[in-house]
Amino acid sequence: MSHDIRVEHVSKEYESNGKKLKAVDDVSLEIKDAEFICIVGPSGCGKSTLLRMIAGLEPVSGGSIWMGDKKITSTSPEIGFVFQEYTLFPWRTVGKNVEFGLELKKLPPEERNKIASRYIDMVGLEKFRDSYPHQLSGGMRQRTAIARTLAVNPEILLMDEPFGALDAQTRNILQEQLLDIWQKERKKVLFVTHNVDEAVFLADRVIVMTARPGRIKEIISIDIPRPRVRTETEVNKVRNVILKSLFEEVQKLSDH
Amino acid sequence: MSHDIRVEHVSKEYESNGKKLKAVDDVSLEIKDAEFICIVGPSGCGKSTLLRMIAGLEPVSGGSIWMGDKKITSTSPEIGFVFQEYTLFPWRTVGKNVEFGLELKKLPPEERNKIASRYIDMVGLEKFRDSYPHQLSGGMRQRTAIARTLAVNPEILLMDEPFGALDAQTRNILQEQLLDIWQKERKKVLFVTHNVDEAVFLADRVIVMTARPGRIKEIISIDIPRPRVRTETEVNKVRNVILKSLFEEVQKLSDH
Amino acid sequence: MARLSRYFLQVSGILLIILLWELSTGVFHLFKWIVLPPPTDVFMTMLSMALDGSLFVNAGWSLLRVLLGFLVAAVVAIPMGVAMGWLPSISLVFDPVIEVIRPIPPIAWIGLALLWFGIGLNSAIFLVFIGAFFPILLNTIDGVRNVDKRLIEVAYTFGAGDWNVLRKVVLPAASPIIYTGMRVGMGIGWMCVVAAEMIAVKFGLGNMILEGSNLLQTDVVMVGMLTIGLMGLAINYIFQIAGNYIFKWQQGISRKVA
Amino acid sequence: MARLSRYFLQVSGILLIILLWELSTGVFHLFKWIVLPPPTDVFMTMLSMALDGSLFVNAGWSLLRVLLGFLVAAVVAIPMGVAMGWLPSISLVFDPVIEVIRPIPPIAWIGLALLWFGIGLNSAIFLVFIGAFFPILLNTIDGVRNVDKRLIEVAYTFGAGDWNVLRKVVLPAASPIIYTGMRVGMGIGWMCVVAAEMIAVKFGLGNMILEGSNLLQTDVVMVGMLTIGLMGLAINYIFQIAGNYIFKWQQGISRKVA
Amino acid sequence: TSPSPTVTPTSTPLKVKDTVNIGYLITDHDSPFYIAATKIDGAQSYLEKYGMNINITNFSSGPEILTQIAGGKIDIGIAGVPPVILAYDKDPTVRIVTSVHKNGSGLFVKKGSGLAKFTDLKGKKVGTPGPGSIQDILVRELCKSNNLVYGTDVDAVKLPQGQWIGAVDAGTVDAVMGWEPFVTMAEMQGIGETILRSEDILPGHPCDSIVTTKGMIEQYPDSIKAFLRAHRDAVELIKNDPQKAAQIVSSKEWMNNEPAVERASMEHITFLYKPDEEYLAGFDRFSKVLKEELSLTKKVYTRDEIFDLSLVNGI
Ligand SMILES: Nc1ncnc2c1ncn2[C@@H]1O[C@H](COP(=O)(O)OP(=O)(O)OP(=O)(O)O)[C@@H](O)[C@H]1O
Ligand SMILES: Nc1ncnc2c1ncn2[C@@H]1O[C@H](COP(=O)(O)OP(=O)(O)OP(=O)(O)O)[C@@H](O)[C@H]1O
Ligand SMILES: [Mg+2]
Ligand SMILES: [Mg+2]
Repeated sequence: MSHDIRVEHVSKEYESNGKKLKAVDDVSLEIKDAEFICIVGPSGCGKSTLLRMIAGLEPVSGGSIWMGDKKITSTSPEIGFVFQEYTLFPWRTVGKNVEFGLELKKLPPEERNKIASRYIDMVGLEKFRDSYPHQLSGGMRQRTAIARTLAVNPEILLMDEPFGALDAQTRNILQEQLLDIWQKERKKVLFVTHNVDEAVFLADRVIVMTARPGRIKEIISIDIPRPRVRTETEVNKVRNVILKSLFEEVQKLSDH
Repeated sequence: MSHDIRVEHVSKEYESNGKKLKAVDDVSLEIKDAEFICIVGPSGCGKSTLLRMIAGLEPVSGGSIWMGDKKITSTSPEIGFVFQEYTLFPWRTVGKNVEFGLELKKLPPEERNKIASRYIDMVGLEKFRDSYPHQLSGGMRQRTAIARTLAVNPEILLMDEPFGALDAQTRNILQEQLLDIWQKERKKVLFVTHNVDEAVFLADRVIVMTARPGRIKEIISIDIPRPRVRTETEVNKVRNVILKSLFEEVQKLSDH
Repeated sequence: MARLSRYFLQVSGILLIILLWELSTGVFHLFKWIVLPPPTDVFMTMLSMALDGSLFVNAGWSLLRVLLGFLVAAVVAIPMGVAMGWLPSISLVFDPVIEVIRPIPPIAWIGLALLWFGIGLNSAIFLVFIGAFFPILLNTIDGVRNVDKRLIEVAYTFGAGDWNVLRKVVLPAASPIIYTGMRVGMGIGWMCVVAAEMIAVKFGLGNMILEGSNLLQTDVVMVGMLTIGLMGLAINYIFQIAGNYIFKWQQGISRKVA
Repeated sequence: MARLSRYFLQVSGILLIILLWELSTGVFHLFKWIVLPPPTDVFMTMLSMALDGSLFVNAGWSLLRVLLGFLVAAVVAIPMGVAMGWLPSISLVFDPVIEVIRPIPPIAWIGLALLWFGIGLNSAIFLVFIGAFFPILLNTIDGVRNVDKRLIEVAYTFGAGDWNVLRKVVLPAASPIIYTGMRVGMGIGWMCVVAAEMIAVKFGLGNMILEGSNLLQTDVVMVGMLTIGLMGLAINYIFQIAGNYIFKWQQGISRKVA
Repeated sequence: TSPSPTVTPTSTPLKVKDTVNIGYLITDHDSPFYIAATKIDGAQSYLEKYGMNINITNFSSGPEILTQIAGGKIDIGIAGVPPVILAYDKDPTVRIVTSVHKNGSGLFVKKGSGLAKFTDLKGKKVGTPGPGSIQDILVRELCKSNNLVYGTDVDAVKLPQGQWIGAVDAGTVDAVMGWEPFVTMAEMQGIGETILRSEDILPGHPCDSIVTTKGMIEQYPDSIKAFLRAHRDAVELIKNDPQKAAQIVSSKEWMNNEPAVERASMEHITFLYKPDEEYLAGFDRFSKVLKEELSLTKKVYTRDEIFDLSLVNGI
């Protein structure tokens, strides 16, 4: 089944107050099955915009995006999205949140229940199934959001700085759990982060984007076997390569 | 002038819902003139509580805290505090925020103006003197908060994760600016952070605290001359030492 | 001990007022009975009206009228508010009409209400409706418009259509604000029913006050006011308790109870 | 083009209603004049009352009464609210009293207001006071209680005493919420002045409605209602504009203008 | 505001209040007061002539005026006899100092409704100003004399005067027992049809009176006297020049309606500046009804308790 995602010469222009603003410029990219790709880039370079276009939340201005041989023009449960902010439905318990996408698929209650259980177990929240989001810590909320997205069995997981609002310790723990889940489910993942350490810890390939308008500056493959140790020399080497590349772009921004 | 800060066998117990909770246990510590000390420790270990006691915002349960030969029992402009969250007064412009402490000291307007100008220049916000906080970025807000605290010329600067809410790039820039200011003003600084990189980049000494109840686990002196380069091997070595020490404590937490 | 003094403080205000009232009327006769009867008289009247049942009959009528008017207001205002909040063009058409009608106090409608709906139940219901309608409508519009855009996007990423987004995201997300509008609307409706009952209606607390006032029975007037106050308090309390239960998923509201 | 159709939508609602009204009265005579006079008659009456100045005299009196009552309410409620918000023990004493008195609709006070304050200005002011007092009081208490604790701590770290914290932190921080209370209070006060003027008062829009209604001049009644509506709109608008200016440091409010 | 020389010269200083507060209703029952307060043909009003400086307030019901008199905010009021009795029951300082008129109410139905006599109203709704009012008592009397049960056979509904004609027209009530000039107005507007006038029910029943307090009488007898003199002159004018009287009453300042309506309406009102025996007997009757039938008072009050005619007898 060739459900690879192909982004072909995609660009995006916003217009606000009559002024045009090029957010993304001629980005091409391919994501293969079970591949974990991270995107890093200076703030405002169009990372979120790119993800939103792939999700079908935002139309492209040029180019096209494909899933297998189907062009992506609107949102669909095939493409899962995990946002940075806490986006659980506050009036639904953990269990009901995870069932949300399944309800839309009109699955019968027992089946919804079964599938939800599986993913709630996977993210380790069995005991909190009947808790409301406001009763959870930040990390638990993001785990619920991930379970909710996984439950509809999407082809790809788009993650926009999903751990950005968490503290360092929680963040490390969630990174490990995400890798665990990814290895079990073999999903494609496209993961945006500000944190180079995070990218190095997670990705098969790291895409560095240029300052606005966002173009792909460099793609760095990381062959270090997992589990990676954050303090290892080899990890640090890759980290420094990416940091340097990124630093150049941030410099550009402040030169402006 | 011996205005060193001495924390002597300080402990703190909270009582909530009838249950006692020991937050800080027998902490002793000395901060000398122009010393930059960072505190790291697992979440909830009592770092903020310690700072609040030194600031006089919270009474100690045991032990005592001294500034020179004066016991600290209440807040005073001698002890400056910079909080993690944005704590500017939203109804005051940058200029008026920086003048706040000076108004309380009943300085005449011209003098307030002169002193405020000096610190606003120092944090590079000349052009934003008449802006309201909501018109500033997160980084600019924290710079204003620092200027506001420096303006009353305190003996010591207590900083509780002052850059915790900023993104990585802004954070790096502010760290450098803080060091700059510190070198000019030669203040004592006690700086709490979650971010080990930050601690290594900034501190003369790094204090690692144990999981709750917070005790001092280890004090690591860093003699690397400034400006330090984040990717340097020696920096990385210290970083790894601290990370390891911290990791043990976080482990303890999850074992509970 | 601290607890006891807390209770003491809580009743001290009310006791003090009753004491001053009794002293200035029953004891020192600073006011004529007709201007301010002593509290003992008011309580005795209240007791006798409770015993002969007339207080409950009147209170029951007021309650019935307010509930009916409130129900009509909610049934009209909520769907209208959802439509106006969700579809900007509908909002454009109705906004100016609402802006002009809204500030007219419900009391000013009494004359027309009588002409249009006659005496009795219908005009009282209309008045309550007018009073309760706008808070419910405006809060519904507000609630629907301010639903977190990200939650709506989340639903879209799961392939939800507009109808499901409305039903499963917008309505639940807006519900606490709509509920607040209903609570405010109920309060205003309660105010309006009193006004309506002062004109051309038999029974009801407003009528009781008016007749008391026509017959120069100031004690009856004060019993009426007191009953209205206590019932208003009770209604608000019920709304709050129910709201805390229904919206227990909402941190903000459930915190307020404590 | 999009702009034009926007304007068109905005007036279409009002035009439609006026058209239906004119058709059902002036053209098809579905209603008796006394029940619903045609809009043309209402507008002519309005014009003639504006030209002979009587409309402005009445509106002026209503405005004067509402402003005085509102002022008294603000002057009493704000300091009281600050004290209650800041000192829990004061709040404990007064809370129960307020809880019982608050739900009594201002209209229910009319009888006693007349007895206590006599006819004319004073009792109208009292009624406006009763109406405006509670929203201002409750918002002040709320505003003071919910001042961001961290801002207060910041002030303490600069060595501020309680008085300075109150003056330089609590009051400015609470001011937008107090202002909202004042806006709401003004709206309710406007409602009360109409009720007050319906009883034993010379001049004023409420009196104009009452007299129109007593003399079966439905057109005058509707002119009165319309004027009240438009003036209420204007007052609210002025409050909003002024608030946006005064609280331009507040992101929330200034956003709402756009 | 020095007293005018027409007042009896006396060596003792006059007991006059600087400004006398007057409460009245919007009905031509109060015609004598309207006339006394009007500058006729640009000259002084009668009240001015007798040296009175007044401040007037209109109310929408008699009890409101009585409440204000008892509360001391109104010095002299014009109100129906029953509310005065009710007020006296709570506050025995109120006093009637003279009469204003007899009769002046009527029962009207919608024109063409086919309702012709009171018994046709069985099972129907009748609007009145409210329990305890003269009009309410009239309906009770009618029920009694027609063997109908008040409240069951005939449903009496409280209705403010502004709604009377509209309510009959719209059919929200079948009839209204109200005061003039609304009975006549309903007729002349082609909406109503009068089936009974109060003089046909309780002939010569008292209606409005001039009310003040014992304190006023003792403190400012000369103010009351001045008011009574002006009242007397106004009643004389109504008798002598009804055309002129109707014109004043229908002016914009007072009833704001057609002089023809007032001319017709005032025909049904018997004004008298001093109560006669019929008026006083009617008072005794109302006092009895209020206690014995309606249980609204503690006892049956006598005319000697409530009336103080010493001043009107002395003018
Ligand atoms: N709806 C919009 N209308 C106009 N401009 C937009 C819109 N959304 C984003 N932009 C602009 O497009 C550019 C790219 O934004 P985007 O959010 O994709 O950046 P990003 O790389 O995700 O940044 P960050 O790291 O801060 O999240 C920015 O300059 C932003 O201001
Ligand atoms: N006012 C209080 N009442 C009761 N317990 C408190 C109070 N303040 C803090 N605590 C508890 O004291 C402990 C230490 O809290 P503190 O905020 O000092 O930790 P911290 O090290 O600053 O944590 P973090 O890194 O998350 O900021 C925590 O368990 C906390 O729950
Ligand atoms: Mg982004
Ligand atoms: Mg902390």
